[in-house]
Amino acid sequence: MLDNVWLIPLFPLIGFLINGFFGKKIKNETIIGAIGTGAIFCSFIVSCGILMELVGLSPEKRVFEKVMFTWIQAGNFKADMAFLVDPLSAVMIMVVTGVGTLIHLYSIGYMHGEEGFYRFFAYLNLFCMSMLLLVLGANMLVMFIGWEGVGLCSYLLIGYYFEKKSAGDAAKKAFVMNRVGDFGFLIGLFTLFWWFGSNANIWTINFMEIKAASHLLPYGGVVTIATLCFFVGATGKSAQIPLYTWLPDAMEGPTPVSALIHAATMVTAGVYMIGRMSFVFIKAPETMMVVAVVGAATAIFAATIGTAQNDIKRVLAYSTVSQLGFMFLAMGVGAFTAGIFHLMTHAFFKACMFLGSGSVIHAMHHALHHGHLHDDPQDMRNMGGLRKNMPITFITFFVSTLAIAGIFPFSGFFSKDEILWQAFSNPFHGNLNILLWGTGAIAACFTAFYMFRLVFMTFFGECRINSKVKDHLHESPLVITIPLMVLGFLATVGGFIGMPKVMGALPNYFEHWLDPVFELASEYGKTYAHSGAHYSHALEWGLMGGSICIAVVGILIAFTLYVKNTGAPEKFVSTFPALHRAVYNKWYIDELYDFLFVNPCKSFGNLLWKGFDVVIVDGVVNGTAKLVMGFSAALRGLQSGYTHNYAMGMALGVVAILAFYVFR
Amino acid sequence: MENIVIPAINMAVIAPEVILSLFAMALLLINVFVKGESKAYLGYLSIAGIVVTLFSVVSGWGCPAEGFSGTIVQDNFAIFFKVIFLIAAAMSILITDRYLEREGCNQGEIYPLILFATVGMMLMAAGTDLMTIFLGLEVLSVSLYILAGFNRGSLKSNEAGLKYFLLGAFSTGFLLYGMALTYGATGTTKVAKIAAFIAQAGINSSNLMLLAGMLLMATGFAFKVAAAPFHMWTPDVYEGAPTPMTAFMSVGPKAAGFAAFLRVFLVALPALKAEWTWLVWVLAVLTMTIGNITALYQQNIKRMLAYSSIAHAGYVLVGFVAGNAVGTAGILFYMLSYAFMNIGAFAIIILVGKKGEENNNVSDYAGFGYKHPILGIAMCIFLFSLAGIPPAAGFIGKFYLFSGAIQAGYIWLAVIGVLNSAASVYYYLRVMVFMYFKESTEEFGWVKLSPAFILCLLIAVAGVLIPGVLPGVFLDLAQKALFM
Amino acid sequence: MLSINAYLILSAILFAIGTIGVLTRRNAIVIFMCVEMMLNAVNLTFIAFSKYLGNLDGQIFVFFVMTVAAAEAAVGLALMIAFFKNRESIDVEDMNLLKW
Amino acid sequence: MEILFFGLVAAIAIISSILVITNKNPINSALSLILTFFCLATLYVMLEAPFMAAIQIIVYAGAIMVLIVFVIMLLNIRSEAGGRTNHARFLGSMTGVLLLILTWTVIGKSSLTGAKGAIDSAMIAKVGHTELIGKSLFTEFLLPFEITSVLLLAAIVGAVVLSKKKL
Amino acid sequence: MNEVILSLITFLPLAGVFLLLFIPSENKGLLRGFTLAVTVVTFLASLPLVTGFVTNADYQFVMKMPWIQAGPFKMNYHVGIDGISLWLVMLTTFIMPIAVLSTWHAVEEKVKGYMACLLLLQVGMLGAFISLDLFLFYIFWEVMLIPMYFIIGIWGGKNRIYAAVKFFIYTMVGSLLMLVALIALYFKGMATGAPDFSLVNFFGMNLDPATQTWMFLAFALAFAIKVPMFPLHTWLPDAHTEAPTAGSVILAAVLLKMGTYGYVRFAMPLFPQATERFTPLIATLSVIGIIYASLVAMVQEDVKKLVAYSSVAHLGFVMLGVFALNQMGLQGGMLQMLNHGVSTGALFLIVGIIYERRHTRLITDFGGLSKQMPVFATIFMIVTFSSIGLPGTNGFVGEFLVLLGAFESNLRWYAIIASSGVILSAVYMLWMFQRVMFGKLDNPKNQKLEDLNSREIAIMVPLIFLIFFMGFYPKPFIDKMTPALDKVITQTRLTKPVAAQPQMLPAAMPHEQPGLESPAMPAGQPAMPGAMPAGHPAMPGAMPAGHPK
Repeated sequence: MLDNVWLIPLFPLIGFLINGFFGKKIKNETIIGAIGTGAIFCSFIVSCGILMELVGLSPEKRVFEKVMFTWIQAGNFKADMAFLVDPLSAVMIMVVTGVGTLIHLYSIGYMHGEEGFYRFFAYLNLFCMSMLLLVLGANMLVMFIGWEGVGLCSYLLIGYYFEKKSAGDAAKKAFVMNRVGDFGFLIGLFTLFWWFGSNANIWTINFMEIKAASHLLPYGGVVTIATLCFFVGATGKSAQIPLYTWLPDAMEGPTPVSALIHAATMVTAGVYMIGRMSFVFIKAPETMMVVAVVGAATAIFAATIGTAQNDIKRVLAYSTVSQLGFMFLAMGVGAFTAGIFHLMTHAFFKACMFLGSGSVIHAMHHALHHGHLHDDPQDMRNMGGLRKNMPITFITFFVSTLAIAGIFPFSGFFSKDEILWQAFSNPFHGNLNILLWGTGAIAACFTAFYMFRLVFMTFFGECRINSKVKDHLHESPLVITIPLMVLGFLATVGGFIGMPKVMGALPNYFEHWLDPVFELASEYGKTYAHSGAHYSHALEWGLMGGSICIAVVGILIAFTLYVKNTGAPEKFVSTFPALHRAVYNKWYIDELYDFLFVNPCKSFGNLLWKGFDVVIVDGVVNGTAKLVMGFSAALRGLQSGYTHNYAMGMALGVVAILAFYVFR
Repeated sequence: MENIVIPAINMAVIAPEVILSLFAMALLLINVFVKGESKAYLGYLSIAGIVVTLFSVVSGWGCPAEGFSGTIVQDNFAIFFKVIFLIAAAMSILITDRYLEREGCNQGEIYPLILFATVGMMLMAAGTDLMTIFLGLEVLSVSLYILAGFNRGSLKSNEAGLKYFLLGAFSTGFLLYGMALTYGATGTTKVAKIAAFIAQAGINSSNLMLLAGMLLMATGFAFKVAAAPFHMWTPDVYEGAPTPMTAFMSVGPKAAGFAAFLRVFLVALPALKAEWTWLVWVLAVLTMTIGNITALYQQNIKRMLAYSSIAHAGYVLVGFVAGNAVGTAGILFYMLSYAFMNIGAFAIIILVGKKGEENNNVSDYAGFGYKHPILGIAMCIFLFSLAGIPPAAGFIGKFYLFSGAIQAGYIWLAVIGVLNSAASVYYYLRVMVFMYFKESTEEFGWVKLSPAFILCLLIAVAGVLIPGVLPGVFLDLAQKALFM
Repeated sequence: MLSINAYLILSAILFAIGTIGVLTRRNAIVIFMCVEMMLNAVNLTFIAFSKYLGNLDGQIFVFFVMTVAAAEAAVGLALMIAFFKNRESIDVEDMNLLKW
Repeated sequence: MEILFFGLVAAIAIISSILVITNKNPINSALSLILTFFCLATLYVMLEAPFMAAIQIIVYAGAIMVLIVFVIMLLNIRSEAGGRTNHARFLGSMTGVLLLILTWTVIGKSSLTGAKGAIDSAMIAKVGHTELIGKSLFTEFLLPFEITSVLLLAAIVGAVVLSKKKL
Repeated sequence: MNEVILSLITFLPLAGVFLLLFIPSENKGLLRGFTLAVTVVTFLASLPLVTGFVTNADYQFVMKMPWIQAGPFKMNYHVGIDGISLWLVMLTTFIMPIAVLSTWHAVEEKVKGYMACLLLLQVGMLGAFISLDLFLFYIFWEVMLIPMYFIIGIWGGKNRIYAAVKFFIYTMVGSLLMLVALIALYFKGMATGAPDFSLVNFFGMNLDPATQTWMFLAFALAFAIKVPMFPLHTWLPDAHTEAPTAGSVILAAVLLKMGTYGYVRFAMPLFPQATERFTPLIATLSVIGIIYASLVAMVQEDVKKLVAYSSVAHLGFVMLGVFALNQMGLQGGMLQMLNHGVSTGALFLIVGIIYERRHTRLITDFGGLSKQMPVFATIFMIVTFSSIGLPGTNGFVGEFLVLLGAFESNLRWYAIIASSGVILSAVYMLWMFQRVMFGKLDNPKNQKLEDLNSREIAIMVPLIFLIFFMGFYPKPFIDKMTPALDKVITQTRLTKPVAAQPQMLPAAMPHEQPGLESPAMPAGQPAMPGAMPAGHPAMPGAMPAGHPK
């Protein structure tokens, strides 16, 4: 089975090709949907087989590389088209194909009747292929194909409703910001490649080879530079400060896209990449610190914005950014397993929530359409009380919300708590630990608050929509609700595979599974870890309880403000208008970027074009021509037609020549 | 009283000149005695004469001989130039007849005059005595004055002839003065003896009289080849003269001027090379630059080609500066190819013209390339060759000239030369811009091809393309024609 | 004994005067006369040299120069007549149809 | 004595040549030029070139100048109206003066170096100038002499072409 | 047989031109068909080059015949290809049928002349690529100009005359100076025993630095204009904008490669020391070019101009890679040349396609075309992403290798700055794409646009195929060119004055040990910056004046 790993990306590719080339002719949505879903489902089956086979091997042997062909070979540089299967990528392919399958299925229902149905499925398949390439890539360059490939698909899917200007803008923004990240990725790659080559004469970009040679890497120095560059790549892809602004805008895409790409898979690529190269990152303490700080900062920053958004998907988007921040926090504190764990659970519950919101929007849209109203179907202020109309959606959404809020025993609790605990107890960042933990904890509180705000605004209270259309709000069809239920279930129980040791009820399967991957990293980490300070179990229990409390506090605030005392938010807004405006407008970061980068680039471009190119360069060229023409006119003037002048010229010529030779 | 002992007369040496002169005289007689409106037969007869002369010239190739007490010589150098003159004369004659008919000055004397001019040029090329050269030059000049003013009904032609005459006579004064001083400094007028005397007496550049003689001769020759600042007559005369004669003048006399210039300076005055090299350097730069730059502004195509011919003289002077085998061979080759391309271009100009108004403005060529595609292509070939763009002969010629300069170490001169070439492209392209890139505004009057024209154009095209693509044999001949 | 330089300088003076004449006069015939004067100045140089050097080449040259002068006179005057017929003038300032 | 005579002739020559270029009337110019030619002929005699002096008179004064005067009469050319601008005159004169200075310097600074020939006064006196010229002309310089025939023919043809009645 | 293939494919189009003259001008279909047939046959005839090419550094399919033998000059008709020119020849023969097809209906007037010009152009381009004789190369190099001049000038847009003349004179100035250097080189070579003008004679001549410097500058100028490098690029937007589609395609796909090819084939291996000396300058200009052109492209209002500026940026990458002077960089540069040929060629075709329909190229005149022209949109998008350099498309491989190569060489910082061009390219291309293809289809003129017809699809398909093929499997391309490029590298690095070093070192820098390592380094490994000063030749002033007066 392992040998057939190449099938995994192949199926979606086939699906893409069929739908892409013939989708328009097929027309039948069921067939198109079946092809798309079937393709990814086949991948899922293969992935399961691979996972099984991997489980059957002893932990040290769980690394397998499949070389397809040499892709680029130039000088010392060699990149094979090769796939790497190890526990980490196994987790990822499971997540990608699993969640992917569900979302494909969901899309059949959700995208029903859309004009570009086939196109959508083609893109979705293409995305899955790219994502699978990303996670399976055995070297940085294959990963980079996937890395940019998912960016492309994200571009295509965000711009799916290309007739909307905002969609086009968002798509472009997403791609460009990703590109900024890719720039970092490339430089990081170059640096690493160069360092190994010139210092150790190891010319490679293959992960396993780098891993084998990683003991040669120094701590800090060039590794810091390389890893920071990689991290820039990660911030681009995973929407971290400062490159996060594209993700909320990306909600212009259809909701399944948001679920798959902008929640479950693509945006976690940065986290995965750090995990993949943990043995390099750990050698750069400064980078680790930066990762942790950026992660924590993003977590709280995005959370604050999330509190003031009214668009249901936007809230989820900021929540995603925030949760990704958690993951990076985990990576930054050396808790790679926890980071990946959160990645997985987040995939479950966030996908579930996005799909749930999609279900809501679908219903709202339907209802509004019926009533010929032009209200925004995504605006939560129009919703309310939907739990009665859409029970399945509500339940799945609710459990997912509990999971993200970190309520025991939902999956999010385990992963998030692990992260917070690691942030507190990690041996790397000295005094920063408390700050990291504190930030994470507050962010968790905010998370609980705004998520429940969302739930309360959407599903509780009275329906604020026009009563005429209220009756048209229906639960979505099965094809939509089945994925919701599966994901809801996973969001509920998914955490048990990674139960903390202190609880001891179950072994931490997840950690054991990933241990071989991060073994080396933790080994390197030890060499510069501060005091092996051991924290008591009691403290761990205490913090665990504390984080639940924090979550509950957040929920309670939300409950108070949006269920009990619904007038309070307005009051709050009127008390602190500036703050609200700032938060509502996302702290004006987009405007800041426009001011700092976009507009200067444009005006500089204009200046260069109309100033430099046209005036100076062409000016010199045309000026030379003009000058010569001027000379021409002047010389022509000598040619007066008068014989005297000609004779004079000759005589003067003679005189000059003679004079030069006679008097020199 | 002693008897006059007539020295050995080697008639073979002057056979071409004699033949051509005889033909010219015969034509004069025929012209008087045979009446007829069309004088084309005279043209054909003179072509016949030229062909015969050509054979006579070519037969001397490779057998150097001296005649008339060293006043004239038959060497490959002279022969090569004579071939150029004959080609130029023949091609000009081919395009003369129709033109004269159109302009209404169809007088048969023009053909003998062209032949006389050709004789003069041949004497310039072959003369090894300053007197022979001077007289050859005068035969040429006197004929040319008349040819320039030949269309006596046309004020422009009168003016051209008169201007040419006055300025030519003026420059003759300087040339003569130079010859006189040279004679004074060396005691002889024979180029070989001058060189021998300078070498034997150890005269060097500190001898001001010789130096001044050299400089004044240089100005005289510079006038003939239209080098700046002695070029100013050229545009006016070329513009005013009957077009076929312009074609002839721009090629033959220029080549003859160079032939004499080269012979006097390279054979008689090599000792002063260090001196005249810099003079010629400056002349070359001035000539190229002034010619090209002024040409940029021209609207009248004849005038433009006149300036261009000044520029071409400049390029040739570059080869002169080099003074080495490559450069000199370059001059020979270049003059040969220049004959084809320039006369070819003028032939087209004649075709485009009408009586009275000759349609000589560049803008009159709008759409010409479409109305007459074949002529258009031919014109393009000539212009590209003039601009020095491969694979035309003009390119090879320039290549050789500049190579000579580079070989001799005059890199800057070569650089100035190529930059000039680049500038020149502009005005040649301008004609093509009108020919192809603009729509025609009016009809072209008089494109009536006669067999003579076709022949001339064919020769010109072949003469541009064959040496352009396969220059080897021509260059080889040019190399063999050097007297060093 | 009179130095040859005297002759040479006289001829230089005449040559210069001839040049000045060419440069300053407007009448084509006068200009031509001035050119003739220049040629004569050169002739004087030739003959002076010839005498000094003791060979006759210079004098032969003068002989030819005279011939040339004659030929030029014939042609030149013919040209002037032709021009005059059309333009009613032989003033060189009137020869300005061809320029630039 | 000789110097004095030379000085006199030279002075006349210079004055008459200046008159050539200053006289407004072309006829006067022509007459002055003839005077100059005579002076030159005198000098030729002084330089032991009597034959040259003779043809100077015959060809120049006799033929060429007559032709010129004839043409002047024919064309009925009046005096130059106004003449050139002072500016141009000045420039032209200065150029001529510069030229003179230069040639003078050249002559003054250089010693004559040319190869001496065998013909001295004695030989001229013995053989006769004309004979010497003739010999030279028909032996050594036969070819140039023949060329003059072509030259003159061309000139004649040219003159005829340009001025014959029927076009 | 092998010897004549190159001559065959080069002069086949010329024969085509002669036959074309006998086809009546009115029969446009036949004219087009015939030209297409000629180009296709040429392409087919060139296929044996790939199959018969043996992967080594030698010149292959060589044919050498005496041509001009006069005086000191011996020029031969000496043609042959190696891994460098092989692909450029193939690119040329491949692009030509596409170019012919691209203006099938766009050019309705003077079809005969147009087709003749295209074929002549092909002769010039192929000739320049296959020439192994410097003189022959120069001839073809110049010959190329003529048909292109007419193509732009006759069948071009509104401002065509200006563009054509500018194109011609710009190029002419550079190439004439190159001619001077070329001649000088020949004489230098003759002094050291070069028997003829063949290129191989002039490698490793050990010219003195001053001579090298000015010769290199002359060559570099000619090539830089052709490339075009900043700041000599201004002719390109004009020429591109005004040229008809086929002209733009050929200009972008092949003609610009002449410049970069010239560097690789001539300027660098001939003048190694000068190359080393000017590498920083050229790298700087390349990087400026990348950023500059990208910024300028961003604000263009005319699609074609935008693409033209993007060309400048792309070629900046090529130049950077080439001057990285290591395997990766050179291979990347070469590959990027091919990529640029394919993808920018395709972009110009695309622009041509919409121009043909709408007769405007202003971005603001479009918008929302995706809806009306989905096939077009797809193809456009693929090409756009190829141009951006998305992994999986050809653009990526080249760009990546270029940057990697530059990064591994002394040009590290240049590579880093250049990498930001990757971002900018995404910005301007996507912005353009968005404005043209996305949004509402609100311009009524656009609402009746027809999607691609089969001819247009037929011309795009091979390009799209190549985009992906070269993106996923560039190996055959790279493999075939590698030995030749290695040779270039050794030639260019050969003349570090190793002999001079021991004498200079003790006095100049007695303790600078790293300097000694540079010659000992394995080939392909970049010399460290620290190693430079020792190996660097003395400045020209210190050398005996080799400059002729």
